Amino acid sequence: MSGRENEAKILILATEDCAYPGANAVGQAHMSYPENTYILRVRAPVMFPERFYLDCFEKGIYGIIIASCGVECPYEGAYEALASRIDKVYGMMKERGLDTRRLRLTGICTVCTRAFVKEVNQMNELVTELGPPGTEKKAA
Amino acid sequence: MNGMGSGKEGLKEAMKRLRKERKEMIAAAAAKVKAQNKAVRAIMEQLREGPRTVPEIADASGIPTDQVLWYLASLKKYGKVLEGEKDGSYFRYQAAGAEEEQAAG
Amino acid sequence: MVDEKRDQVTAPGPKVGVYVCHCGGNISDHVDVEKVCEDAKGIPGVVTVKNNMFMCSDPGQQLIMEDLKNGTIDRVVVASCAPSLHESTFRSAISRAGGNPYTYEHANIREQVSWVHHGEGATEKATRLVAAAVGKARELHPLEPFRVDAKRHATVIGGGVAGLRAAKDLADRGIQVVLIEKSPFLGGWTAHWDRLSPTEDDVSELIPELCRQVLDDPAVEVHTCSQVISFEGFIGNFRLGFRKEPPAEGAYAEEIERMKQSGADTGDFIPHVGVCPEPLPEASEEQTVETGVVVLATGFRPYTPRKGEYGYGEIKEVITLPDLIRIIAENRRAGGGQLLQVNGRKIRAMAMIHCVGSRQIPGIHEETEGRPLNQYCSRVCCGATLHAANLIRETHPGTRIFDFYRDIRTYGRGQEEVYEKASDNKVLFFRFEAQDPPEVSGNAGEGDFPVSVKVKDTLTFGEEIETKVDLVVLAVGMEPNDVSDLVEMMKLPVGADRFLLEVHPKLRPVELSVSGVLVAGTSQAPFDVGETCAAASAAAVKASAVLARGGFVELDPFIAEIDMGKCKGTGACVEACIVDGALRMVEMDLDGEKVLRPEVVPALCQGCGACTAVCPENAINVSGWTLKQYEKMVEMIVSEKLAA
Amino acid sequence: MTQVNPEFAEKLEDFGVDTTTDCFNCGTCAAICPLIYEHFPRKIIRYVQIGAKDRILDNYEDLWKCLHCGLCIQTCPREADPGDIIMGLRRFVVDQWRRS
Amino acid sequence: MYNPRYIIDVLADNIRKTRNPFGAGNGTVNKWWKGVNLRTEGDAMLYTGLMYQLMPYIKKTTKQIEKFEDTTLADYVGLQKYVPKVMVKSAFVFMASRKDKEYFGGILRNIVKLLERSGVDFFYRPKLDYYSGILLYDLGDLQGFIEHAKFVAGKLKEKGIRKVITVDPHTTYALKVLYPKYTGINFEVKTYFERLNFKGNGYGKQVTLHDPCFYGRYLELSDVPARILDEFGIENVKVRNSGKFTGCCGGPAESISPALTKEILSRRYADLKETGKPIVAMCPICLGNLIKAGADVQDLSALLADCA
Amino acid sequence: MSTETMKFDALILGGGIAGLQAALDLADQDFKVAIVEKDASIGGKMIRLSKVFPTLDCASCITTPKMAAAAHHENVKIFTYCDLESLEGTGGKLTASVRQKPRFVDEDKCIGCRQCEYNCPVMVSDPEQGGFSARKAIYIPFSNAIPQTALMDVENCTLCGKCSKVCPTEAVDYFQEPRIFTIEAKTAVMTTGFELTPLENKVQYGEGKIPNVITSLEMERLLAPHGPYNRVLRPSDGMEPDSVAFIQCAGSRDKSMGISYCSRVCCMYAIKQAMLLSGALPLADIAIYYMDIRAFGKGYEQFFQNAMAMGIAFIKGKVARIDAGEGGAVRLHYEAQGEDGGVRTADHDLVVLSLGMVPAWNPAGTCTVSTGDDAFIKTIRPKVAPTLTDMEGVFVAGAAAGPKDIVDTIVEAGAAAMEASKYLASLARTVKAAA
Repeated sequence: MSGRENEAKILILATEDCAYPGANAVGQAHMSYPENTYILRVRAPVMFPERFYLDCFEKGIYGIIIASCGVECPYEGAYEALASRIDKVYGMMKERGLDTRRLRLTGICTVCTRAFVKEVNQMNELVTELGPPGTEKKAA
Repeated sequence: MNGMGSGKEGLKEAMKRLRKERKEMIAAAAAKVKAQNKAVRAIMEQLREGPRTVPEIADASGIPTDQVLWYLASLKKYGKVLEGEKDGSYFRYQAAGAEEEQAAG
Repeated sequence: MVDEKRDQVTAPGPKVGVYVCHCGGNISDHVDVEKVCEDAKGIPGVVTVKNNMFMCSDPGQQLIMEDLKNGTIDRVVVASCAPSLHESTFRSAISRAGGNPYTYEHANIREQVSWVHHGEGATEKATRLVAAAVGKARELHPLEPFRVDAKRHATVIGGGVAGLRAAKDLADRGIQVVLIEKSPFLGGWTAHWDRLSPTEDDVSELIPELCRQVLDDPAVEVHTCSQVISFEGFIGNFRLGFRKEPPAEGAYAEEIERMKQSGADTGDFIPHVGVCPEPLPEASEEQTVETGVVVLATGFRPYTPRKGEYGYGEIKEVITLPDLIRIIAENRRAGGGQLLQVNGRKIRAMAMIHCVGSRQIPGIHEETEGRPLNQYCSRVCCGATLHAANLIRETHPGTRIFDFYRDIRTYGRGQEEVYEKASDNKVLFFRFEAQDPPEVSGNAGEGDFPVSVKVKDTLTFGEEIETKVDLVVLAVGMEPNDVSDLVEMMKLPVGADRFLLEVHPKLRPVELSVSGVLVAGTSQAPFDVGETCAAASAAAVKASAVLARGGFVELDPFIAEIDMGKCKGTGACVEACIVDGALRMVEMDLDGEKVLRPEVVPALCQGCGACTAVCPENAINVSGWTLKQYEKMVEMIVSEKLAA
Repeated sequence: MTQVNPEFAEKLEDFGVDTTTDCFNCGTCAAICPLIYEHFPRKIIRYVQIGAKDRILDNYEDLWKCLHCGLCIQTCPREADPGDIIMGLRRFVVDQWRRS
Repeated sequence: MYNPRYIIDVLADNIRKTRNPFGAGNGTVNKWWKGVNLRTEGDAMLYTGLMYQLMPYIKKTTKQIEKFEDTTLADYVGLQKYVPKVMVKSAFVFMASRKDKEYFGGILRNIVKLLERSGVDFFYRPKLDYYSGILLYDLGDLQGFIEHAKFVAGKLKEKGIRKVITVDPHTTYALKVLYPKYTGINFEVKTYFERLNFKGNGYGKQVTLHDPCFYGRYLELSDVPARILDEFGIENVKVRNSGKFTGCCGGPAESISPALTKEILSRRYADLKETGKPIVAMCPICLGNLIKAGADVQDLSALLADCA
Repeated sequence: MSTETMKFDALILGGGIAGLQAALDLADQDFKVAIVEKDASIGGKMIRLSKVFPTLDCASCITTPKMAAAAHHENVKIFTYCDLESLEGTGGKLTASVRQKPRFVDEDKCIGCRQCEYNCPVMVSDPEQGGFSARKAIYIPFSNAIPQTALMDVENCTLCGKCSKVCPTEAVDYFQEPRIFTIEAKTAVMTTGFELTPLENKVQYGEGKIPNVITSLEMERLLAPHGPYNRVLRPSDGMEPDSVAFIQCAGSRDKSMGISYCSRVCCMYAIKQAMLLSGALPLADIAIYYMDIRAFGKGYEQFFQNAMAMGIAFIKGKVARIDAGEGGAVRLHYEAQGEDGGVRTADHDLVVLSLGMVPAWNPAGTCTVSTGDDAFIKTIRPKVAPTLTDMEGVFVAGAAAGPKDIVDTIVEAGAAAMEASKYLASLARTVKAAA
């Protein structure tokens, strides 16, 4: 893998109840996906403020996947709060000239191996195409 | 790893005894492995020529379709075969890599 | 081991030990473990790095324990398999070495590295994950599980079988129980029945037995004619107020009349009424109980057909299944007879129609004012209807029965046999589609049967078929009792079907989203008596588990914690909190000034972190999962220093 | 409009036909019957259930198409013995002839 | 189809008068035993029920009535024209071909051979070997059947017959199930193959057994012939539907609707043909029908006798 | 032979969802619990399912947390791959003799790395995958098994020694013997579950010999994420089916098969599978042949109505017979009812038999617990205390006491735990009173 690709780091915020075990299931199945992916275990992604995502892009993260439990979220109401926050983040990303596709909210269950790999691959293709965060403005 | 010597000898003897005890079972299993290896070789040979569907492999190898599928599913599980594109109602399968095939054979 | 230069950077911060596992090749075949270790030494805060073929093995754990014991480290990072497998292993190793188990962080370099990546990139990723874990570990603090004082006391709302069963179960587990029933009677709707399908249990034995068990138990305090009027607090510490008062004018009039006629004493069973455990109150009186858990067993009521629905309310020969059940029992008490009798009228033939008030379909069934459609199946009516049919056919062999159904749903153990027996008893079945319901018309005119039931019978190839009968029985479904007052007061979740809604039908089937409030029986969904008792016991076992440890409830330490030094009292966190009451503004003394500041109610906080996101000062965080920890992890992941 | 007449089924008990109400109209007898004539024999059994005596007498020939092969009896999930019902109906019809 | 009413009337009348559905004297029909050395005393009586013997006549009759089924003439030239008493007395007995009579008689002689080989203590009395009346039962003439059955059972009882060995499924069913129920007289009924106790040699042979409905379903005896074949070393290449799930040969409809019989027979034959092996039948009606369909079929007794 | 004895408050027989729930509900009240499981992993039938009705959440997502909770609970000890030889005693002292079958792998040493499995040369049809693909002669039962410990199938082992050679922890032990031990407990809960009606009983349905006629649990595997093909294919030749049919009451409500009871879950699981199929194969025609749709539970009727709205065909009529059709198709014979009905045949690419439930375990010969006419464990107070058996101190929950869906099973497991804990409390009171 070339250095550039390795630079295109993708952050995956994976819920401990659903998506994190889902990512483990991918490992158990010995499927493979790009290495530039860093999975962080979270209780509920609702905890991250808008600026956390912007800071990540600022710090050089190319793409973020929030792999949640979706509507099956064990914290009732949290998913809805999260979804509306992400909408706000999208607005802020636009203001900063960031392609909103760099941030994706998705639901991954404990055995959703294909869905996981698909999400990761899609994001990887996207960030490879977009380049470092903030450069899309110049390109446009 | 390290427990060589008399322990190892004892083990050898014991294994010998076990092999004797299970002679028939082992023979049956060994025959099965042999047949499996043959089938796997025939299937992998097909796949080496390019992505194939189950009926195509069956036609070429003479192995019944249900068995071809069984082998493909199993080889896929252990990483030796990959599922490819769909062609009509059937999927094509391809070998995961040349070195894998050797291991399977 | 300690690198002088780095010590300057980190001192006097936490001392992190990193332990990398080979997993017998599972990891080391794809990840260069030696290189990960080498690079880990350069991560700020790391004071020692070790590796082992199997970190989870005893020798592996010993490495960690020794370093903890001799004070080399006070934070632990293990890089190995998925945390679900061995996180608990290492946490317990830390405890055994005298450390705090929450000073631990796990780096998953097997399932998320060596098993999914091959080649050089795998090693770099592993190193970064270790670095991220170290980043987080430096921000970890020792945590202790929360203990909340809990009253070893439970309140059961509802005195039907579910309430009685739950109350008795809890009392048997040594828990003090208050049972609150709205009506003057115990036994609920079950007391109105006769024999139960399919077991033939006689409610005139079953209900008094259950009531006796409850009434005789000194641990249970029963209050009838009582209604909940206030509710506050949280798991382990609820305060629940209720009012006991004479029944309102006309309420339970029929039952009270029957009680008077029967001459029953308090505590006696009155058929089709229940057990009246105490004299009716003469004045209103209010009480408050302090209680640890609440079990809701508020039950159901039979569906009342809409006027004109299958002739109900218009044709006097059209009655409901609960009416019929009473009639059957009365006939039996009167000594049986060739024909069933209703008010002296001999029933030569009768029709029974299923799915009345159940399985209603929008577009086919009409919604009326204030009465939404019941789209659900009421589950028990098929069995109960056929069982009633059998009782009639066996006791009154001259009474013919025609049964009109959509699907026969005799699902339970012994219920299909009831259906079979009905066939054996020569009950004649007709099947209709929802859009072609049977037509009931009075004064048939021909012969001397007062009612005719016509149906497009799918069993007879869609032919129009007519039966002439003396009686039509509507197998009415179940509706939840109106508990809007409780729903409001206790913030109870209600489903689209208007029944109380459990947290999850499989994970937490008897729990409501309000922690410490449980649901039992037909307030949740239609159930038969056996299923109701199972649900009540299941609710009781959950209550018992909460209160099992005596005077306290132990809770996860992962709850919100406020840094009062940073908090400006904006109240944003309270606003954002997804659990009512988990965060509240309280007045407090801060540097001699009275200010409003948020306070966490540990028993209610679920630790989701919704508050964290909205605090402009980052003054509120979930312990063990703070925003800062994540920021550190991200920093480590992007750190230039670790670049290969 | 067909009027239901449950007395008919009772009368048939004299001819050994006493399992008609056991039938829950699943249709396996009709589907397994080698005759594959529309709904036979379930149709006949249903007619007995609702007491359509005239239809049975009017279509009596159908009864003699039955081979008494027993497939329906063997397969009936309710053990309603459809084949034997047909045999019993033959006896009923023969009896009607003899009486007339 | 023919009007069942006429047919029942004719058959019932014949049986009432001659104890035989075709109105022929039993003595005329039952001649296979002549020249066979059979004892008249012993433990169990061989009771053929005349089914095999009647096959040549059934075959002939069916051929005749097939011609007119579902024609406007059917009601006028129906079965009654071909099986009336007139014919019985005159030409009927000569209608059946000699070859057929020889063939079906041979089956019974084979059965005798097999029983003897098994050392079964049995005897035969042609005079007591009556038609069972099963057809009357099948057609719904219960009254006629009971009368006849009472007569037959009474005769047997009178002669002290307790144990019988039967050779076809219909007679077996009648004696084993119907007689006790309707006459109150019980016999110990065994089919001939249940009494066989030797192991013949048929190694290498492959056949397909066609189970008759009565053995497969009503009497649940199918496993016995299957086991015997196995013991003989003969492989039974199973037809898809066998045993309890066997398919009807169409025979029972023959007197009412030969066309229906033909249709059902062709379906069953298609089933059986799938195995590609010679077919083995064990019911005279199935056998006759399969022969008619052009199948490579023989009676179980013939196969066993070959391998004895 | 001297046997080891271990003491617990409660013994749970069977580590399926019922057993796990009962164990957790007891353990959470601080009782010590032993789970004895006959399979090599806990999780029961539920962990083998794809998604579950009516919420359509994945079975694994519900089961694994309970499996893990039990496995890590300080009050729970799990014994897998064990048969109960006998259960004797009463009144607070039950003695269970347990025989642990040899895995030929040291449970304490095995770390679940699966090196043995990858290197084993023998492929064996994997019953966990409906036999549609292979496992090896030494293997981890399935991906989310607990414990993640390998076991060897000696029947198929050639003793080639490869597994032993590659094992990093020397866990392979060709000479392992069965281990007999004793569990003393004060109470027991039977959660022994169910099996599917055996296919061999169904002459009309081909006795399992017709290609592309599969069982409902096999369909679960085809739909599951870790399934044999990772998608739905018909097993005869790997074709993606264009039409799939479900045959209801294929082993329930059928006296000709010796089972007259309703198995209670088949309607719902068929509807669920049909829904999942229409997701996996959007173009396929899906039909359910039924007698009565029994969608009786909470949210079930709406689930059924949704399925109809999705275009799944519900055909009223019990399938009488199944034949092999042309080119791998399956031919069904049934009577279509209603005005324009009649006897029909229909060809489908794949046919699922919605098989019923039979008990997985018969207590006869092991303990004195009785069974009912339906062979499931008898309960003596089905209405007021539905988990009581006729053996004192022994309770039952889940499908062991009759067919049951997961929701009802989990609730009943809680009820059994309540009864067991009450029993334990009453024992404690007796002891106190005696002292």
